[in-house]
Amino acid sequence: MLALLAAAGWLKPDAAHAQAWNKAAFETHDMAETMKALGGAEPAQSKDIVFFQTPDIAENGAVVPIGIASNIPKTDSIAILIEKNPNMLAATFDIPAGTEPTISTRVKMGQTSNIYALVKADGKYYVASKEVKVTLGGCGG
Amino acid sequence: MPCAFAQSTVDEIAKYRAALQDGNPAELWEARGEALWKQKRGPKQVSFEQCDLGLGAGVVKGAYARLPRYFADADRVMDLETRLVWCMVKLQGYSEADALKNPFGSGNEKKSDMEALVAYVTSESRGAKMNVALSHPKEEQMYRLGEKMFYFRGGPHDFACATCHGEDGKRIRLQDLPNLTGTEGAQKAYTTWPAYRVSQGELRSFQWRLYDCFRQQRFPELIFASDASVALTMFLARNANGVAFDAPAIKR
Amino acid sequence: MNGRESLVSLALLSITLGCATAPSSEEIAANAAAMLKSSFKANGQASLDRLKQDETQALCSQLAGKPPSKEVAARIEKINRDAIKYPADGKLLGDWKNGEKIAQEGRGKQFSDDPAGPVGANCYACHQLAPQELSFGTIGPSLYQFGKLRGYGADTQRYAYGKIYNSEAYAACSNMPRFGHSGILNEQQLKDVTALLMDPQSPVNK
Amino acid sequence: MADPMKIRANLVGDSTEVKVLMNHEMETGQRKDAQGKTIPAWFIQSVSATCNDKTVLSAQWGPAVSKNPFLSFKFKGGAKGDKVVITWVDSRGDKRTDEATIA
Repeated sequence: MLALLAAAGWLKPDAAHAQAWNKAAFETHDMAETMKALGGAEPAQSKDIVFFQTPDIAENGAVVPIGIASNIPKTDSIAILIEKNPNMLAATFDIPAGTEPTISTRVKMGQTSNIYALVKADGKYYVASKEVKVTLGGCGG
Repeated sequence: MPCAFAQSTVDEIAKYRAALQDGNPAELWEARGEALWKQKRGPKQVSFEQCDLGLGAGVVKGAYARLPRYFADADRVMDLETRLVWCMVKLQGYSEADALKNPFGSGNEKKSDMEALVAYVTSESRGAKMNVALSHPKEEQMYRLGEKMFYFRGGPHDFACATCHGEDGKRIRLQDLPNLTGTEGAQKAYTTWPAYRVSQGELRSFQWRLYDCFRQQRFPELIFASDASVALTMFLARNANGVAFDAPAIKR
Repeated sequence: MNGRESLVSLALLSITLGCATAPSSEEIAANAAAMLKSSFKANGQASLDRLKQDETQALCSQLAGKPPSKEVAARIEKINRDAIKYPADGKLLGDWKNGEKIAQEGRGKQFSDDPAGPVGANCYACHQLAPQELSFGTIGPSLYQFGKLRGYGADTQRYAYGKIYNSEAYAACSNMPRFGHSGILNEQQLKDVTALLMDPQSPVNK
Repeated sequence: MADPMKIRANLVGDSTEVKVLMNHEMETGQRKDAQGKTIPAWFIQSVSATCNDKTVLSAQWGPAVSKNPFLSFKFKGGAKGDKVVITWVDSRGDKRTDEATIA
């Protein structure tokens, strides 16, 4: 299957995965550290970044739905950061031209925390945040 | 105002659950189960397409909504899992021990073929109206045994199924409890299993639901595909008659 | 009716007759006992003994969710009240802080639990207690301000201890476990949980 | 070997809406097994999506993405019958590629 796809020209792993995984960025503990690892300056607060399908309360921290849409022109990338997780950065998404600056995924949260949506647009960084409370339901047994 | 707080908590958790509906990882189990269903397996190298789930050999569509039921070839009332085990032994040539092992999976290291098959078969009843018959005396008997089991109190905590699932509008901690003695509660609960449990990252079948309820009831271990498990399934499935089956679902 | 159908109904009829039409209650009871035996296996600390019912469990199971008659209720409450053992030192109140921990703890006695690990009462699963804890269940009544509303007197203390020790002594076929009677909690733990309800300093009474 | 992904790609107006479910443990490296031993980290590190040879999304993930990950995004330029190809690579170097036809 892989060989077939490659032969058909579908698969270009070297191109698609050209950027090496940014280990340093995924091992940071606060915003300043993360920005340094990502190579950016302090982000500006923005009202043009919107959370959608992101609940105020998550019944289980193992799966917290997060949707982020950026209305900032020339959005190049969107990142999800979770303040109180052991490592702050959860995911980054590069948005090529033609792709809507809107992503939705699910993340783990160890506890109630602020979630940051970090957007890079036209070389500048912007941020919005939202608190998500994590409850533990069930019998506890 | 603790009450107002609780209400907004409940509303927000409802939003959380709604947000999870789009993209249920149970689909990964359904896809694997469909492949297993069609694959020639076991010492006899036969696929499940020869397996009769009650609507004829290989008919999957709508079959789960009519289970458990009496099967003349086995002279027994069977739920889905019991029937799959029967087909694995009689058709595919597995030993009973092999057919019964690993009913509940755990991660990629210990995937359960049974759970995947259950995910696939149940998904083929999505939208089918629950229609479990008590026309055969053994079906009637199984139902009454299930009812008996439902009210059976035992263990150090005196718990029965009915302890938590016998009244409307109750909850454990913040978790709502369906009243399984009423039609509405049984319908809502039974038609939403199996489910992908986000807390476990696993697809869980109704057999698992019963197994884990008894664990929390402080009972000994409920044996997979045992008579008591089939009887309780019969009791609850029958009580859920009349509404559309809607699983595999996704739950906390 | 064609020939095939009548054959089927004849076959059905003979099976039905074989079982004396609908199965009788005695028959169901006998089959239920056999079913229990074949359907469970011992796992860790959860041995098959746990399926042997005492009189209270058996009487309450038979009711199938309906309330007991006056006579049955009186019988259950008497045998359970007679079985309550109060502490030899006469002290019923322990440490409410420890009681709060026991009320929060949901583990204990499951086959998945470490037999040497903690055993709790999991009170919050079913009851509201301290108002700070928002995650509480509703199978049992709210116990917020339990002592404050009833008074902190010796009789109420004795009732609270006795109810936690053996709920069936006060309400036949209650959903609540018999924490002392069934050996779920030890005497000190029972005192600590009683203190959670009855100590004026407990957050339950704030 | 990981199970196939489940990919849905639907044309909505002039955008293709893609929804993906992946089969992966996404082990954080912070959990302990029953014996108290740390379970080593194992998670998808990069994801890429292409349509007609053009990259339409690329992502880098840490272990905080949930088990059996879900991802949804939209891009312009796809047409019915085109294929969306998704590849992930995890921290052990394992790789999986699947595709779906835009409906």
